[in-house]
Amino acid sequence: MHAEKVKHDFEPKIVALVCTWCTYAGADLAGTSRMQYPPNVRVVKFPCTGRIDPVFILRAFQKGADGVLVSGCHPGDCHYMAGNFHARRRFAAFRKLLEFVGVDLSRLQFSWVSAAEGGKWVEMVTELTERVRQLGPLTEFRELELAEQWSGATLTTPELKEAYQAI
Amino acid sequence: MSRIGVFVCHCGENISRTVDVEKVAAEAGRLFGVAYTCDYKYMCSDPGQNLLKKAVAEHKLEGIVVAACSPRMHEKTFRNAAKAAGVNPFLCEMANIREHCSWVHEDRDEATAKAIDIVTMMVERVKRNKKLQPITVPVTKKALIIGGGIAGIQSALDIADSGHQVVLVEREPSIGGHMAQLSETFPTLDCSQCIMTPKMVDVVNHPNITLHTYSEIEAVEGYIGNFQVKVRKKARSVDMAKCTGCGICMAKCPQKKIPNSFDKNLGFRPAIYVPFPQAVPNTPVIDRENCTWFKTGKCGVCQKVCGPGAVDYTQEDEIVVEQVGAVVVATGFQLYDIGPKPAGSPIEGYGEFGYGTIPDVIDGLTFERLASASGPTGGKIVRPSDGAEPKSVVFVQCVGSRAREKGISYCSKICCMYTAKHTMLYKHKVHDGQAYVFFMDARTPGKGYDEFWRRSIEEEEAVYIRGMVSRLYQKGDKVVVMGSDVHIGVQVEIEADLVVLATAVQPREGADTLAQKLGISYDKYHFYSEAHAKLRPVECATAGIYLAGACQGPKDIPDTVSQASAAAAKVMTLFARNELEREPIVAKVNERFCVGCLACRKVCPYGAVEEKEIRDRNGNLIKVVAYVNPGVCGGCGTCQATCPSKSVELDGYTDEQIMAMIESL
Amino acid sequence: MKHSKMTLSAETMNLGFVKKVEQLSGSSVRRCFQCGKCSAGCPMRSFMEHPPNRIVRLLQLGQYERVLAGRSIWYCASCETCTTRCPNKVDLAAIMDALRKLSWDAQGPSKESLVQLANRLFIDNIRTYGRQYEMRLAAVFNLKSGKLLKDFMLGPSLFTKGKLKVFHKKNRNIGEIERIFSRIEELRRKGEAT
Amino acid sequence: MTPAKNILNYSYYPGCSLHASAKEYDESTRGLFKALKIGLHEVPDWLCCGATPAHNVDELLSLSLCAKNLELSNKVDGDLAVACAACFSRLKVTQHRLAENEEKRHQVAYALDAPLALDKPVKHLLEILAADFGLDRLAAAVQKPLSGLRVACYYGCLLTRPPDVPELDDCEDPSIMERVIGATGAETVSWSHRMECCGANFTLSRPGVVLKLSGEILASAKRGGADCIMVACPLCHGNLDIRQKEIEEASGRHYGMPVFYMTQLLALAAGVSTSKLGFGSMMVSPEPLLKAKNLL
Repeated sequence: MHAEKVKHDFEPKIVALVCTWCTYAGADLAGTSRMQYPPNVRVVKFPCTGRIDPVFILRAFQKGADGVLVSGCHPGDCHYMAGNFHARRRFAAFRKLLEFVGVDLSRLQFSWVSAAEGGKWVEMVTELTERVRQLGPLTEFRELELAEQWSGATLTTPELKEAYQAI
Repeated sequence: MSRIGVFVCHCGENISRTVDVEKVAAEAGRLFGVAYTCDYKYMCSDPGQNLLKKAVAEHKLEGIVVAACSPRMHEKTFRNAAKAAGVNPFLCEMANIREHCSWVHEDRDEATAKAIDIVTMMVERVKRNKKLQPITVPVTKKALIIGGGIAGIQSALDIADSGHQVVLVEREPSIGGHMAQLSETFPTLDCSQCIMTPKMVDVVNHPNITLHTYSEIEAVEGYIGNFQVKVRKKARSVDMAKCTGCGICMAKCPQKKIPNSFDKNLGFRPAIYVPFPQAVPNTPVIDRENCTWFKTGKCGVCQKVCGPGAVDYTQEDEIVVEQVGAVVVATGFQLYDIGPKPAGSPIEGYGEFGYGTIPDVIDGLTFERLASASGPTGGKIVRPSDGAEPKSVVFVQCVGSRAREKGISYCSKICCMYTAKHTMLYKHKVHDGQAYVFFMDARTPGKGYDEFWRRSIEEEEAVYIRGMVSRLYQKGDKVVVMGSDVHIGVQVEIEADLVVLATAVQPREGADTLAQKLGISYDKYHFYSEAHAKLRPVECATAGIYLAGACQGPKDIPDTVSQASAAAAKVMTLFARNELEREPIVAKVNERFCVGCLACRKVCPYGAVEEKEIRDRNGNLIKVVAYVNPGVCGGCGTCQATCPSKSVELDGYTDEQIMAMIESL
Repeated sequence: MKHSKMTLSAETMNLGFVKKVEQLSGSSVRRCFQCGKCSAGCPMRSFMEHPPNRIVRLLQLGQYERVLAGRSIWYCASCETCTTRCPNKVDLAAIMDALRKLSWDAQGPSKESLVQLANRLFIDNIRTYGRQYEMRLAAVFNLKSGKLLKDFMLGPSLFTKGKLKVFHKKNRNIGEIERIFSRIEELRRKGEAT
Repeated sequence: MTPAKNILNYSYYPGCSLHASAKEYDESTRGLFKALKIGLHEVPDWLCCGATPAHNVDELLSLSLCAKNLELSNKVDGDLAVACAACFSRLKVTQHRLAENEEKRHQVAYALDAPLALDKPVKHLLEILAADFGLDRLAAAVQKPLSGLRVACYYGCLLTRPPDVPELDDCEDPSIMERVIGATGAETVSWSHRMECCGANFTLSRPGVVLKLSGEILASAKRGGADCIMVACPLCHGNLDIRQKEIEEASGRHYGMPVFYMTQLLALAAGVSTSKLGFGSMMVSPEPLLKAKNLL
């Protein structure tokens, strides 16, 4: 019944940033329907796509993701009424920036998957995984990481601590 | 936080079939901060939950990750278990290794690796979770109803009957709204006044209802459970406490020829007036624009004849402040003005119908007044031009409605039915008359509605002609109707004595201004938007504000009354509690970082963001920052993603938590 | 006529005619809401200038001249499909019968003559012989319609197959037939039947 | 000997066609009933029912003719067996119309100059075979099973319409013909045009109409995989059989599809001699088909 498992040289790492009301539930539906898709995806749940800061996408690329998937409710169906509209606008601008920076945009996928679209979720994950596999690993960003720190995480240097206290 | 317990569930074989659960538990045990791990056949079962509670006690766990099914399935179960074990429920998270892993993958090694990743992410997250407490807000158990038509009256009576206080605000001098203007109602043809006036009287007599007529909403502040509303009571020029409603002022007023807008200007009223004899309250108002006293300073007849001395020319507008916990908006509708296009209006006029220039072309509400027993003609149907009885009446449907290029694309919902009713009323009053109806579709969903419409054709012999009317023009004392019958495919011409246009239903003038005061949203036509078209049809997205009647969309009386009662039920549900408790997933502003750009306010779908002034102890303004009202915040987090200085954070989904998850990969 | 403008008024809508149709057919015309199901299933639709639903529509507006002038009513096959499937129980087949009757009585304002001729001959045959004699019917029809050679090729083979009878036994009830015809005529003269 | 009380007995109204163009229907009916030991006695000097032309232009005449025939049928015992679908429909319609309309009842009584006698049950042959005689007995009477013969049962318009009148079967999805012929072991095909009109009314005046409508029926039967069509109405037969060659010429398609009266097939199965079934009268010869199926 199952197709012969093909072993690949490269297994890409895909990070999916999804909203809890639509896409997360859609992925749940794919599970309850026992659909099959590549195990490369790791899901991070958000209340709403409106919450997704483009920085998360950059961070994911830096931290070893070869592809990023952002998905939420269809426009008009947002649980919070307008969050996904803001997200859509934000990501439209963000794509331009990424393009400018030189990231292959086919590594980043935005889409709308509703709670009823388990099949669409599977299709999308499969497609993106295969696409990124063709592109190969994303190394440029990892090299860029260097010593950069996220402002809210740790205040290691005394200078920073001082600056923080002064605010 | 460094003492985390990881509990891996087999889910029978649902997980363990494809995921090596023991390995997952073992790998999780190696993570920094994990103090305890185990795997169990059914974590959600009673023994499973007890195992969790026991482990918390024995190993002094501070955080919990349950690797099992989707949080949408059992998050509540395990958070309750955590709470029972003495751990803040928001320090308990689920790692979804069933729906997102074991059920969708076949390769055991790959699935196990993925499950370990998922557990790792959740462990990193839980480490950074904060102890959150449910938010509570007090509830003022008093409701404000805006609009005294049938919707507002129904809501007010329902809430008042449940024992809660109600403030009912009406813009006109009397409550009653459009329903008081109607003659008979479809599909039963009972007299509108007869079923309406008892309810109006109930309102004014109800001990729990405070009635403000001739009043408007000035300002609304606050949030669910705690609104402050300023009501402007317009100067009535008559002291309501003294007036007995005897009516002698109206009889003696020398200004008698003011067109009565309640009768669609078919009749006249004096300058001191009640809109109609059954008005509630039965206290007149002085129309200052048309009153001789107010125009010239002379006259004063009403004051002289008033026995109780109730007429008071010096009265001024008064602002009343009401504290309420919930608001029901029931501002109703108005009919589309079909005259030439008003300046600046996005909606085109209907010049081709000559409304306003041909006297015998009227709208549906005017026909209602003609047919009403309490109307200006006592229920006799006559032509406005010469008072003659019309022998042929043409009704034109969808005037304004469903005409996208004229500006309105929606169906007004009530016109098909009231036109069918009009043809019947006409036939009942003018037996030898012939009614014709030009229509596109007959839309009659509703109990007994289609039967009613068919009756108007099959028994009352109305001639329905499918096709729209191109133009109306005057020819002698007739109005020529140029139409077509699309079934036959020929032009149809009728010389009518009277033409009635079923004009579109629109929200009330000023609906947008009121919405801005309330902080609720509306569509491009200014109909108010419900929170969810299917599942939350009476709530606004703004918590604590509810919708009733045609202000939300065109509605007939049964639908309006249903929605009004539903809104009342929602208010009562709210009032059943002294305090509101809600999930603490709300945004908080870091006032130290906030620069007060208020970009967050622009994107907030809930209007939860306010300005907050920060002053030193001497009261000098230091800076303005954003403040998120936790009672209003819906918890979407759009503000956080938008904030340029990263100084607003959504509890439960902080940047720190999410970054940790991403970085753990 | 077909495309000319229709002026509606109490005078131009002949509702008396419509009442007559309703009476003859025993079916309401007003019940029709123009769903078009009759025309959708009508096997003869492609031969008619007014589809069945439009016939009813014209009747609703009392436009009987437009109905009778056309061929449509004569192209109805009486298959009853419309009646069977009408959601409003409008008995269109019966309405068609009534219309043909009224058109027949008005002595043919319709352009369709061949169907009327066939009907006429059929009924004459009954009156004369009590039964139908197909060969005679066909022969006279061809003679009167001027289509002398119609179905010419069929004749010999039908004959050899024994399907055309030339001689007939006289029916003993032929007197009864004539009586029925004349008593119906008498009833109509007295105005007791349409 | 079968006891007398079990013998079925009918009065018989063949209708005009069965004495002329549809004589094979008449012959095979008589042959079949004889084989099944069902009594069939023709109403003496019956009259034309008026058929479609009469009700088309003169309903009163149509009702009167049928009422007269119902009255005449009382001269013979037994329910009235009718072979022709059109006669059957007219007789049943007459019973219905007159039962519900008093005014028309009076008019018809005047025309007949006699009190109305409309009560005799009118039954189509199908009904007699399927209900009165019974499918089990029919199957038991089969001597030459028609297995392997793929039959398209054609109802036409009048066997089941208008609803409520013929009371023969479901008016949109009848199965009585299939059930009856199925008893002989024949295979019935499922096809689309079982109840479409053949255009019978226009066979004289507008044969072009017939060519179109009947052509569609033949095409549908062919699509359904039928070897032959079975009918229960002489008018349908006239169009499908007699005009089949014309249809083939007009449409440029070859059908060569024998059109049987149902009684021909039933009698064949019941072992009636083929010389009494009128196969020779059919325009499309059934011989090649029947031979191929080993039925001749």
